[in-house]
Amino acid sequence: MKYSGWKVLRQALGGNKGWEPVWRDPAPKPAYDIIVVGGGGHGLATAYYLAKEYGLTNVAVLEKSWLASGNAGRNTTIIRSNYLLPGNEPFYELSMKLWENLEQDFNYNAMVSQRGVVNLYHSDPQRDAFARRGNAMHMAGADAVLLDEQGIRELCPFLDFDNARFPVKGGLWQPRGGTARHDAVAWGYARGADQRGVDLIQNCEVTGFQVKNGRCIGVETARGPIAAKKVAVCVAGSSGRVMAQAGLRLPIESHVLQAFVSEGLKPIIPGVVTFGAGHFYISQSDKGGLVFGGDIDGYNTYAQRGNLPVVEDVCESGMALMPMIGRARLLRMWGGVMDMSMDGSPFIDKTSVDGLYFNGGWCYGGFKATPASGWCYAHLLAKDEPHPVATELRLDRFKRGHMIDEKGAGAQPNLH
Amino acid sequence: MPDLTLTASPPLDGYHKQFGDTALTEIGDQALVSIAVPLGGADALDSAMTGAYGTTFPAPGSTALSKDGSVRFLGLQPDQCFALFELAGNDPVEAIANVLGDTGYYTDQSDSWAMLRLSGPLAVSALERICPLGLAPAAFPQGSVARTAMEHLGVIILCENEDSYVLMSARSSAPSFLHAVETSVENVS
Amino acid sequence: MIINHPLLGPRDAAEFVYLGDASLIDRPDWQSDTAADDFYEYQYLRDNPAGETRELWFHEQGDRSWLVVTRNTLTHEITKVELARDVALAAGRDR
Amino acid sequence: MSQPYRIVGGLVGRENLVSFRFNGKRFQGYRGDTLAAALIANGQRLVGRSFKYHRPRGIFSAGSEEPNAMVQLRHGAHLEPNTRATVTELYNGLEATSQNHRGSLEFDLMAVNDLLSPFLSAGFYYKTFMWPKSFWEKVYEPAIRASAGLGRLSGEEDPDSYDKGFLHCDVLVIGSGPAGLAAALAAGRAGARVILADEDFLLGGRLNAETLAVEDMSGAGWAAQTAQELAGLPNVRMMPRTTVYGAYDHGIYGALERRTDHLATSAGKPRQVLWRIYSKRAILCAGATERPIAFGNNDRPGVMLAGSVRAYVNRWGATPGRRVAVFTSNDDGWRTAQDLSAKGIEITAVIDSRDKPALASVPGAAIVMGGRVIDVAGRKGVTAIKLAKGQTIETDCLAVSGGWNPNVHLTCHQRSFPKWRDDIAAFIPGDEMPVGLTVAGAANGALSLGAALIQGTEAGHIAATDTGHTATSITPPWAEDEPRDTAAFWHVGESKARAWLDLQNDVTVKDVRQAGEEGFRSVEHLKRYTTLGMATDQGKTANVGALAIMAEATGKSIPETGTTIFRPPYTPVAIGAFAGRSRGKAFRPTRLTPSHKWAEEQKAVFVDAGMWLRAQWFPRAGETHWRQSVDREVLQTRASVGVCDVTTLGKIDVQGRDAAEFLNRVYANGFAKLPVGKVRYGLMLREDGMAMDDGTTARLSETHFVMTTTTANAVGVFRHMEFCRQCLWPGMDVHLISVTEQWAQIAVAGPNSRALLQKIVDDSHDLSNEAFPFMACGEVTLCGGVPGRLFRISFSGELAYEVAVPARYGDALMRALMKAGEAYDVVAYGTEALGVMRVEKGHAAGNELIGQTTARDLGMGRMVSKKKDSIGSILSERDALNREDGLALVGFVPVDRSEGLNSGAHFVSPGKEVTTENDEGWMTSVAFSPSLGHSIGLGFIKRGASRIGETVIAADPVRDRKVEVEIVSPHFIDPEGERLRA
Repeated sequence: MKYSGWKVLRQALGGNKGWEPVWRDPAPKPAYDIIVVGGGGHGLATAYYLAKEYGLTNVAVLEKSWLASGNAGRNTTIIRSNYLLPGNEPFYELSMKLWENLEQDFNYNAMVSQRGVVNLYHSDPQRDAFARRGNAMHMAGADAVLLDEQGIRELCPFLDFDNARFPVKGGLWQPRGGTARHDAVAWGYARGADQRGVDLIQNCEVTGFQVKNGRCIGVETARGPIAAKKVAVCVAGSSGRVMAQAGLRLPIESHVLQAFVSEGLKPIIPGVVTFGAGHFYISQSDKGGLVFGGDIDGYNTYAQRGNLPVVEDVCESGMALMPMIGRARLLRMWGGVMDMSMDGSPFIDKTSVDGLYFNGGWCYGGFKATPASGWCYAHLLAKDEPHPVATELRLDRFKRGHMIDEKGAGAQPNLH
Repeated sequence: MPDLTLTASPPLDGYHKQFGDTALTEIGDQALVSIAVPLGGADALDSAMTGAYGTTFPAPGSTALSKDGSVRFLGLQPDQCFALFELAGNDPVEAIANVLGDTGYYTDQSDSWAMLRLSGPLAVSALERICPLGLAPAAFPQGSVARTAMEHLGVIILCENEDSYVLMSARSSAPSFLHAVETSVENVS
Repeated sequence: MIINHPLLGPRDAAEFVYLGDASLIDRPDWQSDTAADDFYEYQYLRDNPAGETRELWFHEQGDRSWLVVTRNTLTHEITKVELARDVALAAGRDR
Repeated sequence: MSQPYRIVGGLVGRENLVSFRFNGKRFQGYRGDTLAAALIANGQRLVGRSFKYHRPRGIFSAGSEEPNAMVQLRHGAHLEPNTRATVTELYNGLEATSQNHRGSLEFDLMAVNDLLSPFLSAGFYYKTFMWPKSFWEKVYEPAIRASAGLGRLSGEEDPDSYDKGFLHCDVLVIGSGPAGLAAALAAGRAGARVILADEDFLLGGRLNAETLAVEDMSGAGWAAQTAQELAGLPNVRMMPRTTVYGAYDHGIYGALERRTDHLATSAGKPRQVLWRIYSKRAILCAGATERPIAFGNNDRPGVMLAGSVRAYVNRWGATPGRRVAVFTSNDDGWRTAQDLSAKGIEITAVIDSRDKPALASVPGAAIVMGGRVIDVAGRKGVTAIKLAKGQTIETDCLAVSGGWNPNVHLTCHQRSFPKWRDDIAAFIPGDEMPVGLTVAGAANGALSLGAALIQGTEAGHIAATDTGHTATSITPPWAEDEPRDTAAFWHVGESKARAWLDLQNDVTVKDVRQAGEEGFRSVEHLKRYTTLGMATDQGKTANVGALAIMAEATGKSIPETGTTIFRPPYTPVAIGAFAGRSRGKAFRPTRLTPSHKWAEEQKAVFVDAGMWLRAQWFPRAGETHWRQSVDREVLQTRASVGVCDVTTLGKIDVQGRDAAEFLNRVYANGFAKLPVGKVRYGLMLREDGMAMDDGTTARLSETHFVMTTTTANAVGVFRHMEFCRQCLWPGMDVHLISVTEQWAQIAVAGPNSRALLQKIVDDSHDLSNEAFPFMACGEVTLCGGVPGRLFRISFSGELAYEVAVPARYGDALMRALMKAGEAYDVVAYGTEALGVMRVEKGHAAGNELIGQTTARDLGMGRMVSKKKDSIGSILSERDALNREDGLALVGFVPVDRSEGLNSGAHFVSPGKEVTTENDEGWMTSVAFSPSLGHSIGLGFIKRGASRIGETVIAADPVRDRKVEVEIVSPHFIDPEGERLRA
C-alpha cells in the first residue's frame, strides 16, 4: 500500500477500516542469505538498503523484543553532520543527504525537519575549535555557519545573554541539521524492507552463533537455529554481550544515556541548541515537548535507567542557558544503553570470524547515523568491502594507532 | 626595601554575619599542615605523634586532639591527615616538622582553604540544603570530619557540636562558597 | 547510587569519578616481547559483562582513594568495595 | 460570587473566603479548596480544550491523575502552563486561564479539528505531508506545531528561586493515606527515623474523601489525629505538599516539596525544594487511581470519575452536579451514589455493567443492572446520557467507575514490570522491586480500608525492625473492609460515537483498534503510534483500558498483551527545581586569582578560563581597541619587564623516597636525575600515547618535588597520578597533595625581571645568572622574611621568573611588584599578551594539547625516552602515530604580511581544491606579533618539519577566507634561547 494524502482521505471516508498491516509477522525460515541481528534503526535500514539497493531480499532481521525497542525508540531525535575528523565527517554527511530524501524514498513521513542545529561556544579556544570543525564540514560538502554573539542573539533570542556564568560568544550553526521522528524512521525502514520481502522477526533473541571452521554459518535463537551465509550484528547497546557469544572482546563499553521530555508547550524553541559550557542539548518536538539531554551517567551498565546526579546536571545547564524553561515541567526521563567505543567513533566492519560482521560503537550518536549506517553496512555485506565513506570505521584501528577521536578524550569511553 | 612589606589578606575579609541566633563567621589565622605517612612508616609516625601530642594518627573521618588541646588532627585519607592549629609566624610546616621530624611528609595547606564556622539553631537545616552527608548525631557525631562536595565545591566539614560546624573550601572559590552557605541560611530562616 | 566506602561508609556515588574496568590495574610489562599487543588489549578491549563487573572509582570529593567496586551492570547492585591499592598489592603489583 | 454548587460539610475553611480569577472572571472559594474544587463550587464546567481535536473539557478527577483540567496559572514571567487545577491549592488572588484554544475557551476556532477527525486518525501524519518535499518545514510542520502543544511558556526568565536538599532516614513512607499513616505510626513509634511524604497539602489521602470510619471516629478525624501524633514524634518528619517522584538506585528517592505554590507570592524564598532522600527502607503507600470506562462521547465536561465526584462532595463540600448519574462496573461506584444521596444530591440513575442484583436502593434513582451508557449529550456540559437499551436520562453529571488501578508507578522506576491480578482486574507491583521498597495498601492491591491499615502497620513494623528498631505495639487500627467487587469492564461495545481512552491526547477506542490492524500491536508500538499515555498525565487513567482494548482486538489476555510501566517522574516536575540554585552567575562556582581585587582596581578585562576568572588585558586611558592594550603589554614586557598572575596553573606537591622515580614514570621524558634546585619541562602522555599535559617540575629536595600542570588539566592530572600511585605502583613511597590554592604565583618576565626581583627578594639570595641560572629554583624570602619560592622559567622567551608566596600574600606581592617596578616601567599583562608571547616563542598550549596529538606531532618526539617505563611510551610506537607524512607543529606567516590569520583554517597545497581529500592540517593558534609587526600562527601540517619555506593555503571557508602562508619555524622570537639564559 502506498501512502499519500489521497489515501488518507479515501480511508477517512471509508471509516479508516481499510488500512493494512505495516509489516508482516512471518515465522523464521530455516535459512537466509543474510541475517541481520537487531531490529533497531540501523538493522532495519541495513535490511532496507540490502533489498532496495542490492536486490538482496532473502534476508531476515531478528529482533529480541519489538522493532525499534532500543535506542531507535529512545533518543533525542537530532540529525546533523557537524563532525570534525576525516574518518567521520564524510560518513555523516552521506547520512544527512540520505535523510534529505528519505521520506520520498521509503514512502513514509518520518518528519525530517531541517530546522537547524547550533552548537554554542563560550570562549576563544572553543571558537577556534568550531572554526576548525566548520571548515572540515565545508571541505566534506556539508554546510556550516560560524556565528558571533549577535548572530546567536538573532537565532536564539531566548538564551541568557546578560547574566550568564559562561556568556555565549557565538556558535557553529548547521542549518541543514534538525530532527526526525525517531519511531517513524524505524517504521519507515521496516515497512520498506518488509514490502521488498525481508522477514522482520520480532521476539526472536539470538542466543548464540553457529561457527564452523572459523566461519559463522548461522545463529541460535529463542525460536530455534537459523542458518545464514552472512550474519550481520547490529545491536548497539547489547554489542558486548552479543559478541561475547562469538568469543569476541570489543573496544566498547555499555553506558546509559538519559533523555528527558517536558510537557507539551506552544512552539518556543525553533531548532536544536547545544550548550558549550555544560552538558545540555534541546529541541522542541512537533507535539510541543521540549526534548533534551546531556551527558551519559558515566558508569558501565546494561540497565535502561539512570540516576539523579545527571538529571540535575542536565537541568542546571538548561537553566543556565535558557532560564525561561524553569516553569516548564519535566514529564518523563528515560535511559538507553549506549555502545560507547574507545574513541567515540563507530565500527562497520568484518570480524575475525568469517561471515560474521559487526556494526556498533555508535556511542550516543547513532540516531543521526541511521541512514548511512544502513547504507554502508549493506554495502559491506553485499560487496564484502567497506563503503568509501566508511573505510576508517574499522575494528583494528586501535591496534594501528588510527583513532578517530573527535573529542581527544582518549581510551575512556565515558569521556566521549 | 623598607617600603615594601607584604601584608596578608584573609580569603573572606574576616566575614561575619548573624542570622538571628545563627552565626556565620570566617575563621582566620589558622595553620593547616598535611601530614603524609611514609610507606611502611605508620608505626614510627604514630609513636612520634604519641610522644609529641599524646595522640595517634586519626583514621579517615575522625579527628584527634593533642593532649594540650592546641592541635587538632583531621583524618582525611588513609595515609594523610591535616594538623589544624593557631598560625604563628610564617612557617607552619616547621612547627610540625620540628616536632615529628622525618617521620612524615609535610605540606603547608594553610592558605589553600577558607574556613567558616556555621553555628546556631539553623546550622543543620541550612546544611541540609547543600551537604549530601547525614549530620544526625548518630551518623556524624562531634569530632567527625569528612570531605565532600557542596554546590559543586569540595568541602571539608568538621562537627564541633550538634549546632556548630567548621566548613573549609578552596580559597580561590571562597566567595562562591560563602554565597552558597549564606543562601542556605537565608533560605531556611 | 551509593558506594559503601570501606573506610568511610556509604557515600553518594556523585562524590566519585568513574574510570572503568578494574583490569586497568593490570598494566602489562613494558619489556615483554608482546608488549605492543599486551598494551593494546589492556588499553582498548573490554569484557563489558552484562552482570557482575569489577570497576575503578576515584573518591575525588572525599578521601582520594581509588576503589574497586564489584557491581552488577544489570541491577546496579554493589556486592563488594575494596581499596584499589589493596587489590593491586594482592595482585602482586609493587613499584 | 455565590458558589451555587457549594453544599454543606467538607474540610474547607468556611471562615476563610478566598477570591480568584478564571479566564478573567472573578470567583470565590474557601481555604482548603483546590482550584478544581472551587470551580466546581462555582459551577464552572468547561475548563479546557483537548490536545488534538480541541474538544471542550471539564474537570475529570480530583487528583494528580487529571488529564483535562489543565490551566495556565499566574501571569507574566510567573506564568505556569499545564497546571492541573485538581492539585492547585487555592490562594487569594489566584489567576488561572484555560489553554490550547484559538479564540475564547467557549468558541475555539481550532475545534474545526474535531470535524476533521476522520482524517486525523491514528498516525495519519506518517502517511502524508510528504509532497512537495519543501512544504514540510514551510507549511505542514508549522501548522502542526502551532495547533499542538498545550500551554505556553512566558519566554521570560523564571523569576522564582529553587533549592535542593539532602535527607537521610530509616524509613521513607510515600503517601499518607490509611496505609501510609499506619506505616509511619508503626515505624515512628518504634523509634525509626521516618519521613512521611504526601503530594497533598492535607494528610490522610482517601480518608478525607470518604465517609468511612476508623476505630470509633471518622476516617478524616483519625487521619488528623494520627498526623498530630506523628508530628509530635521527634524522629518523624512530616512532608505534606511533597511528591516522591522517582525511585533511584540503592534507596535514593527524589522528592519535590512545594513550599510557596499555595501562596500568592514566594516572597524571596525558594518556591520548591528538590530533595534527594537517602532511605534504608521505603514503603510505597500511594493508593490507587480510579479508571474510567470508554463509551460514546465520554469526554464531555461533566463526565467524571466516580470517586472524584464523591471526593468533591465529601472533602470539599462542592458538588459537580445537581442531578448525578453513576455508571460503574464495581461496588465502589455505588458509594458515590450513596454518599451523594445522603447529602441530598439527586441521583438520577445508577447503571451497573454487571448482571447481578442491585447493591442498594438509592432514593429516586433508576437502578439499571447490566446497563451500558452508550452516549452523552451536551457539548460543553453533560445534559443527558443515553443507555444501550434506549433510555435517555437527563443528568448534569455522570460519575464513572471502571475500577481502581494500584499506583505502582514507583515500583516500575527501575524497570520492573507489574503483574496482573484478575480478581481486581488491575496490575499490582511485580516481583522484582527496587531494593528496600515494599508496598502497602491500595497501591499493593489491598483496596479496602481495613486491609490497607493492616498492611501499612505491618510494613511499618517490618521496616522499623529491619533498620534495628524494636516495635512496642503493632496492633493495626480497625476499620471495616468495605465491599470492593469489581468486574473487568473496559468499554461499551454498543457505542457508535467515538469513545475516549486517553482524554488529553485524544486517543479513542477506534485509534487503538486501527493501530492493531496496522500491526502496531506491541504495547510500546501502540503508545508510540497513537500517542496513548504520552500526555502530561502519563496515561494514569488511560493505559490499562487501552491495553484491554488491544487485548480484545488481538484475542489475547491483558497480561499476554503486555504491561505498562512508568518512568520517573511520578508527576511532572519543574525543570527549575531540578536545577536548584545552579543558574545565572551561580551556575558554577567562580575561582578568583589572588590578584583579582588588584586587577579589578586596574579595570582589567576578565576572561573565563575553566572555572577561573583571569585578567585578559589591562586597558589604559586612550586605548580604544583590545589589540592596543595587548600590543603594549607585549612590547613593554619584551622591552623591560612585565608581571602576570599565573596562580591558576595546577600545582602538585610530590613527596616520598620514590618521588623521583614516580615522576620518571608519569612523564615521558626523564626525571630521575633532575638535581635538587633545578626545574625541568615535562611532557605527560596518556597511556594511549597522546600528549595529555605539560608543565615544569621543580626539585626542592631529594624527596620533594613541586609539579605544575596546565590550568585546564590540573584536576585530571592529579587523579591520573593518584591512579598511578595507588593502582599501578602501590609499592612506591610517594605522596601527592594539591598546592594550587596554597601558592600565589606571579610570572616576572623581561630583560629587567632580575633587577625587579632583586628589589623584592631579600638580599641574602643571590639572583645572579651564575648563582641562579635558567631553570634554577629555590626557596627564598621576600620583602623582609615572607617565605616564597622562586623558579627561573620562561613561557615568554624572555629572561623570566615565577615567584610564589603563600596565597594570603598574593595580593600584596602583586602590589609590591608593581610598586617596585615603577622604576622599570613595569607592565601588568593578561592572558592575551601571555598567549601572544607564547605563540611568538612557539610553545604548545591548550589549542595544541587537544588530546589528539602526540609528542611527535608537537615536535617533541625525541623527548619520549625509550629507555624507561613511562605511561604512554609503548602505545606511542604504533604505526599510524609514526607515519612519515604525520603532522608536525610548525609556524606560519602570511605571505602578504598585512594579512591576518585565523585559527581553525585548514591547510591545502596551492592549486588544490579545498576538500577533505586535500586536507593537510590546520592552524591551531594565531596572534598579531607586535614584536614582528605582522600576524603569526602555529599549526599542524603533514610533514611540517621538512617543509619550512614552502607556501600553502590557509583555507577558512567558514569565514570565507583564503590566505597564502609560508611555513616557518615555530620559534619566531629568539630561536636560540639567548634571552632566557641572559
